[in-house]
Amino acid sequence: MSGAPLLQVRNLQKYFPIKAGVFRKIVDWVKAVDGVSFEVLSGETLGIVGESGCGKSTLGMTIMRLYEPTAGEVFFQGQDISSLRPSELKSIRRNIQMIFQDPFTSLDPRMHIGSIVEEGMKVHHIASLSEIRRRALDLLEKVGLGAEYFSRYPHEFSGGQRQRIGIARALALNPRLVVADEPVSSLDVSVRSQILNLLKDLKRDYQLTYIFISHDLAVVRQICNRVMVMYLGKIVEIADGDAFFSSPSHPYSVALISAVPVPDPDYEVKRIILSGDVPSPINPPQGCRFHTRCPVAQDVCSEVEPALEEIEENHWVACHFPGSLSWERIPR
Amino acid sequence: MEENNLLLQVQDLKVYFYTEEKEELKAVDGVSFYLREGETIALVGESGCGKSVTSLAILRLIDSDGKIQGGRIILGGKDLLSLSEKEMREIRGRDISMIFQEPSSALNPVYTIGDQIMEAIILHQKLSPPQARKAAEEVLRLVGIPEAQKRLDEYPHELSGGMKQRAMIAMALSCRPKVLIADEPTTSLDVTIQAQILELIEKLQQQLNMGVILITHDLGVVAGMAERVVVMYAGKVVEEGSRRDIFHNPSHPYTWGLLHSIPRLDVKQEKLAIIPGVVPDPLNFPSGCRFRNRCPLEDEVCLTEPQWCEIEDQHYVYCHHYSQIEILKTRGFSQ
Amino acid sequence: MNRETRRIFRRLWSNASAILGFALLIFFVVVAVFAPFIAPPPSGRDPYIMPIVTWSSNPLPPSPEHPFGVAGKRDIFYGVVWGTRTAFRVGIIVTLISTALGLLIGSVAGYFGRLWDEVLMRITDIFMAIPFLVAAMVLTTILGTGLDKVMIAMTAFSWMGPARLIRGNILQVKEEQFVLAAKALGVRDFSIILRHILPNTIFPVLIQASMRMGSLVITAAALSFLGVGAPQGYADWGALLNYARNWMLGGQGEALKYWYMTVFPGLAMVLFVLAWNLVGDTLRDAFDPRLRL
Amino acid sequence: MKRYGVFLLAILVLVGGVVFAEVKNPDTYIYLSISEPDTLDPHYAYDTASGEAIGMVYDNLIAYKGESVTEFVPRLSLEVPSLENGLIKDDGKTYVFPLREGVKFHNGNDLTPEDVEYTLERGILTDPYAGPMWMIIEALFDYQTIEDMVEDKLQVAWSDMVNEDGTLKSEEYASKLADFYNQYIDPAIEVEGQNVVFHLVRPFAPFLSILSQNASWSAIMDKETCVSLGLWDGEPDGWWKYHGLKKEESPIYEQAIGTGPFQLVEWDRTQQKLTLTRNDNYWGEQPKIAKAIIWGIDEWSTRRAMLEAGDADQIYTPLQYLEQVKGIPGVKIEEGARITITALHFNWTVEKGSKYLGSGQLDGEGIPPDFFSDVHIRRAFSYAFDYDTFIEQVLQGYGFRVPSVIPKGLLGFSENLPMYDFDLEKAKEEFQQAWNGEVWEKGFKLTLLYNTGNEARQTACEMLKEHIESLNPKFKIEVQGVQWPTYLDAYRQGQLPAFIIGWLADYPDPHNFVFTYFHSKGVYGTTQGQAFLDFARENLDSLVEEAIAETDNEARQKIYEEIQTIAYENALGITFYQPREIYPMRDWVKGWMFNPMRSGEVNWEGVYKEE
Amino acid sequence: MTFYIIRRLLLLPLTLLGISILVFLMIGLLSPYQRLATFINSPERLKGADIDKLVEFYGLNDPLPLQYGRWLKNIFQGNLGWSYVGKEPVYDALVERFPYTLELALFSIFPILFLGINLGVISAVNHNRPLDHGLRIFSVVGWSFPDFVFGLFILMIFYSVLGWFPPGNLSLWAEEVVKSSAFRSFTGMTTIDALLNGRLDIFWDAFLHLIGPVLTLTYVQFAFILRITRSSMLEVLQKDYVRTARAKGLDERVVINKHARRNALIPVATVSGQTIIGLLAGAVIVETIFNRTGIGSFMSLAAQQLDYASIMGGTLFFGLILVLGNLIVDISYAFIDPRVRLE
Repeated sequence: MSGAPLLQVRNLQKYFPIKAGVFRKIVDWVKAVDGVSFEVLSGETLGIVGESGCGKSTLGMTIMRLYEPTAGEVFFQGQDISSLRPSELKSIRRNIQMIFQDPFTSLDPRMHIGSIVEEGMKVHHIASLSEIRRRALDLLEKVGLGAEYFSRYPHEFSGGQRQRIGIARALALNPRLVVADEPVSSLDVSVRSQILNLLKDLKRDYQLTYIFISHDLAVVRQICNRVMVMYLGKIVEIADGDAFFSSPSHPYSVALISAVPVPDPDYEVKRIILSGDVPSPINPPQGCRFHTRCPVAQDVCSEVEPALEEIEENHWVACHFPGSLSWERIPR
Repeated sequence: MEENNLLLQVQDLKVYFYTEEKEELKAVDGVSFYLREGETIALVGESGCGKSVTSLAILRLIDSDGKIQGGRIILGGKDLLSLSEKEMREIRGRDISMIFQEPSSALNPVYTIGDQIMEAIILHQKLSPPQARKAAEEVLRLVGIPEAQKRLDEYPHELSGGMKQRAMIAMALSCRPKVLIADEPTTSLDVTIQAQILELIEKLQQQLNMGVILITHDLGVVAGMAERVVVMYAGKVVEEGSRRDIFHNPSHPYTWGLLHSIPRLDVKQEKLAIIPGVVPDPLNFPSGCRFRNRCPLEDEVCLTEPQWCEIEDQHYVYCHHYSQIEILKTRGFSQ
Repeated sequence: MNRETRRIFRRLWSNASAILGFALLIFFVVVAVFAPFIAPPPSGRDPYIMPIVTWSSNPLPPSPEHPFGVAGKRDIFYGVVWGTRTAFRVGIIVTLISTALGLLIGSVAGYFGRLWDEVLMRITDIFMAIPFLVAAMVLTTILGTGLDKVMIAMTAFSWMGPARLIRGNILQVKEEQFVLAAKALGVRDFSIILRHILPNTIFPVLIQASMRMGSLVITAAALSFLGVGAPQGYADWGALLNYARNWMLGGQGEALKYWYMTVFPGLAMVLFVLAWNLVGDTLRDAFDPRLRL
Repeated sequence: MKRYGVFLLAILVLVGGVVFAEVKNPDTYIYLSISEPDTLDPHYAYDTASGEAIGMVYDNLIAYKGESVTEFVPRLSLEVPSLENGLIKDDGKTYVFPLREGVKFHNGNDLTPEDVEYTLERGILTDPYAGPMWMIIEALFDYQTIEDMVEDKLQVAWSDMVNEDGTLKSEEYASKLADFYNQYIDPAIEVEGQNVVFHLVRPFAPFLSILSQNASWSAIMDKETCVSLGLWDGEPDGWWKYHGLKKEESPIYEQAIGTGPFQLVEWDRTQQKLTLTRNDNYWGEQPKIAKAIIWGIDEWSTRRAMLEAGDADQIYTPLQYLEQVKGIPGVKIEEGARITITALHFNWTVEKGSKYLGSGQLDGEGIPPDFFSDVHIRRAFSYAFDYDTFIEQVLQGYGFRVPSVIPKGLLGFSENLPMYDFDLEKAKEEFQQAWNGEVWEKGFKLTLLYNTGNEARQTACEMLKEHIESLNPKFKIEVQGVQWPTYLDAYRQGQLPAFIIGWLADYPDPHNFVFTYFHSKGVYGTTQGQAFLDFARENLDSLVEEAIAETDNEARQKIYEEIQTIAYENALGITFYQPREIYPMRDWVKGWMFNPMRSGEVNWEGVYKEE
Repeated sequence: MTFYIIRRLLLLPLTLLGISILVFLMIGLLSPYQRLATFINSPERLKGADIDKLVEFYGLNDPLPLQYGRWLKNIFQGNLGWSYVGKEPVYDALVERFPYTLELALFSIFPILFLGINLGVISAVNHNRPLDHGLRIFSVVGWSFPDFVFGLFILMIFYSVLGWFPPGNLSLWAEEVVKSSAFRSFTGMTTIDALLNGRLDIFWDAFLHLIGPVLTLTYVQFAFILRITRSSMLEVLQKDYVRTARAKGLDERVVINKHARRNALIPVATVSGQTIIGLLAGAVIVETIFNRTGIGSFMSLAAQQLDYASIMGGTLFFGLILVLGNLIVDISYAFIDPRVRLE
């Protein structure tokens, strides 16, 4: 891990307006990402986890400037990209790429995979057409698809293969940072591991930095150096992977980890069952947003919003009572 | 096999589909397993392996382009496949119920929760609507839905995903079936909700002493819930055994690969094991052992159909080379 | 040909109504193309004007000389044959232009959204609030007699369907991940519309267009029927039916006396519209069973 | 085809059991027309449908006798004025009408001579634009409109005195206009005891026709009712406020209270249906039917079907559908010829920039604007029309030739006058002489416009085209049917190279036709281009004026023959035909009679139904 | 939802204004003489007419914005102008004719929906079997039939040949009754008024007069509903909840008629609404053929004669119906489909 922050996110917000009434005035906001600050170090893989609706995908899209941020800044290699004009943004796009969740809709069904992979290079005039063609073939080869697939269409491929194409497309521009939004969640078990391994290999070969967005803690554990947990648009915990999984401090993190079924009949865990559902991001609860479902919540939690604090080196938690929820497991 | 507490038996079930080009698609090709009273078994496999088709075949709900081409499904001494459609309708919902993967699409959006639950109660228990309503309310309470009275009059879209799945379960359980088929009941739910639902199914299973067939691709769920595991691959059962047998002593290379390719939460794996290749096209299954082209142990023998072998008590495997499985432990799938 | 295409073709060919539709369409194309040979026009005359064969306005029944009979002093056979070209012309030109117009307006509204969308959709609403037949009738009357006027009038009031369809599709496709992916690659808006959105939304529009072909021909005929359509003597099925209009109830207690006036142009028209409808229906079924009109 | 099989079967079943229909609705006469009245105000009504309705509700002073258009019978007047009985005096400048006594209006009011005076004066003063009152004004004062007369007498234009809303631009005009009334209008129609006396400024031969029963504009209204409804109050002061209102602004637009044989029950404008009942207190002979319905149904097939079913007694039938009504069981066809012609006239000086001239030059791609000022061209066109074939085939024999614009049945008509016959050889010769042979050499191209909706007119154009084009391959005529608005526009702007238009007699006098077509101030005269106007002023105007002022019929006949000879020699127009009409009706209709001047097709007071 | 309705209603005047401007612009393409054709509607009427004076008199020479302003001013005074084809004020003409059109639409929509939906369901359930093909071709043939051809066929068979269903609104005797003071008019729709007056004979007479046009509209229009129902039903039959219903042990009839059909009808509701609105606006030809005095035939006359007050009034009226109709459709949509929330 080389240390220098590649990407800095400062107090990023993304609100979606809710329009209502006679004149379609904005009456409220869906606070999908609500003041998030963190750094991504060059060469690391940062996992962003959370349940659906916690804002993790929105965060990814906003960093990519696929959504316009409501407030806050995003610095890439020290340059603020959150306020760049579209024309200036184009050069940044070469350095930040994205892998999408759904391999079935993320590829244009009317383009053959060769042109899907080549498109970015052509848009940025990276090289001559023949050079682009050669690189595209290389990339496809690299992700495990031979030249014979070059002019086939997406629907002829299985989910795993499509995800490989998506990865090749993202890597075609030789980016520094790749935002992977749930890249394996829709894949079958046996294929999932293939893709995860591929991502790992590519990271090594191309010196990539990943932001890895996932709801699957097991996957995150296997691929990420650091883990960031989000709940209702806020960061509740950031820590190095090992530290996080061995001693999660936020009650929500604990509940998440405890809820993950482990494929081992001997591994028994006392699941911490959270009651109820995630509250609406339109009117998040006062104080600590998790207090409505937190098993260890106290009065203060509903009043004061806890700040993200470093409880040990590189381990940040936003909780009034970090570590107060414990879980048991019987290791095998 | 103790015949007396045998609840449901599936023998050599064959379900074929036919494409518009009249090609035969052998989605389920000779599947056999059984379920004892009060037992939870898991049907495990990747998408396209035939596990969902199997479960639909038990209820005889295969779409018109598919056909049950052979086998027997015995419930309480009767072969369901020989029943008339009318008799079969009696079975559905009353003796065998099913819950589905996607609660938001499995509930009819234009009828209230109450309507949909009462429907089955009125049909099978011959209750009057007010009685049925009471029964429906009760069953909603049973599955832990708060304010059950109010929920009865709500439409599916007014409930959260977890609540919908609970309502779905309530609907399935409203007639106290003997067998509950749960087809990927938690796949579309968040982890914390998933935990709630699994907990609920486990609780109800004990409470009602049902036989549960859990269909899933998530081995974590299997490890936590199932007593016995049936592993399917490409329309065939490749291994069957108790939970321990399967997790600690997987004897089919596919089972082995599957287990080792799952990312695990409890340990950090430097490199995940992988099963190379992709699931074969169901129109084009390999001859002989259907796993052979992805299998590191493949040789000419695999061109012939393997035999069912009981390698331990109640642990069956469908492989020529199960005895060589140890090789995988040393060299994995990478060749 | 990949499997998907093969599948679509096979589906088309295994479908009785599809075969009927395509067969009819091919038949009409053949008739249109070979019209000068099937019904040779008198030299030096506009072939689209049916030549006058008698001075009396009484219809004449089919005879060897006039196989379909004579209506409005003109040979029905000639009119039916050349009317095929008119039908194709009206259908294709109006469909093409209105679809293109609709595509333009719909994609601007759908892709750029906000004020563009609001203004363009309100304008669309206004155009849609006038019933098509009435609007076309008013505009044709204003512009005057002539097939070109009919086509202008129909075009002016039939672009809204495709516009709304394409807008709806764009709104849907805009959120698809492959569009986001293209944005993430730095592809410009214009290219995104052209290379990604339109190719993926054009199909329903084309299917809708093929189905509209039929109804446009009916509308054009209805305009002729109401007396504001093609000029007198123009080879047009609607005009022929308009001749028949006042003879349909027959004479002297013989209700079917003038059957040939209605049957031949009527049959041509019904089959033509039927062909497009069947083809459109089939295309829709084949390409996407979920598509609705 | 199967569909037709089923129909056939159904028909066979029915033919097997034809039932003789009873007289349906024996007391009600149902006539299906294609139009409904434009207005029920007699002074605005200038179309046959309105005239027909007004004629049933109102009485005039006199009426035509039976089928004649020259003999009269008294109506509200006790006698028909004539020189013999001394009621026409002053060399034909004074007409006296002794009014019948004891006549009551439908509302019970008595008819008085003042009603007659009021009625006609109201009409003259109101003189709506595009209304019929010019006839009375012309007859009495020799002006075309009241505004023209006011301007001429007061030397101030009407629009300079009166605003659009009827108020005066200056108060000084109030007395002037009131004086105008007192000085000119009031004395023209006077009441003397029970007599009404008309003073004409000069003899006007057709005056009686203008007043007779079928002239709806001289129907007699009830002064008291009219004034109470808000029509002109009969006072000299402020009469201008009632002038030139829009027709829908007339208070009696939809009302009719007359002395006539029928009373208006309802004018249902939604259904285009006019319902009238017998006036049981009628002073004269009671109509035989109790109820009359005039119903506008535009769709021919519907009309025909209703006649066939006996739901209608008589229907309006364009000639081209003759074959369809011939031989329907229980239906007979009566015939008659109106006083009308259909003719093509040329525009000698087409307005520049007309779209119908092609290139606008004599280069084979068009014609020069003054193309038709060459008599050879006009003659050539006249020779190129196959008159007999047209009448034989297109009109199916229902029509005849007329030498010029004076129809058969009127003074001035003569079969001995020269006529152009269909002769392509002569046409060719004329074309070869035209424009010093240039036309024949270079060819020409022009557009003949006709107003859609009349098939015979259209066929006439097409026939002309066929024959002329057959003479020389360089001759090109495009026949273009346009809708009325476009036609009106081109007509008004003088862009038509030639126009086909018919004229239906307002009153049965040749003046009505000759003036219209040949006088430089005639409705159709003015649209034949400057060159024609010059020609007309030089050769025709004086003759036309002379003819109308002449009281001796033989002398008049001579003058009209002279005019028609000039028209022949100069080929002023092609009169295609004078049509005969067909009137299909149920067999049970009895007492039906045709008068060429009647508005509408039914003689309501005499018709009845009986098997 | 209230906000939604208010918002839509607020847009209504805007739409109407737009319509009027659009129509006025179209009419502006005409020369003053062409526009005069409304007032002098046939060559017969050229007699005695001073054309230029009339142009002046009716203000046809004025600049278009001035004419539009004049028209708009009248509108705000509640005066839609004079209809030269209706020969009465435009407002009266529309109000008197609308019940006839409404009545026809109401009587047509039931068979259209009944046939369309039921045959559509049957077609979908028998997907790609001969019955499905047969029904589809039968319906598409209807859809492909120009309504004037079919209407005249109907008139020929049922009136000319069989003498059963006469054209027009009512028989003479019935009309006399209806127009008499003893007969009270509630809705303007004769069938309904007859029932309210307890006159079954009148109802029957009015009903007989309706059959011809209703048959025509039904055959020509039901295909559209059939097609939508069929494809919607096909889609719904694939849905998980249909499988759920079957898994409950419900009879297949219940599954199709209760669970599948109700959902399949959601898109049908939209097009049904459009069909009704279309019937209200578009019965032009059928009304012409069957001599029914609705606004369709009125508009057709107005259009042909370029009677612009009628055209303007009529299109505004149609616009009003359309906008309100669509609003009602959208609102009822929310009742049919509980998921829909109008905002």
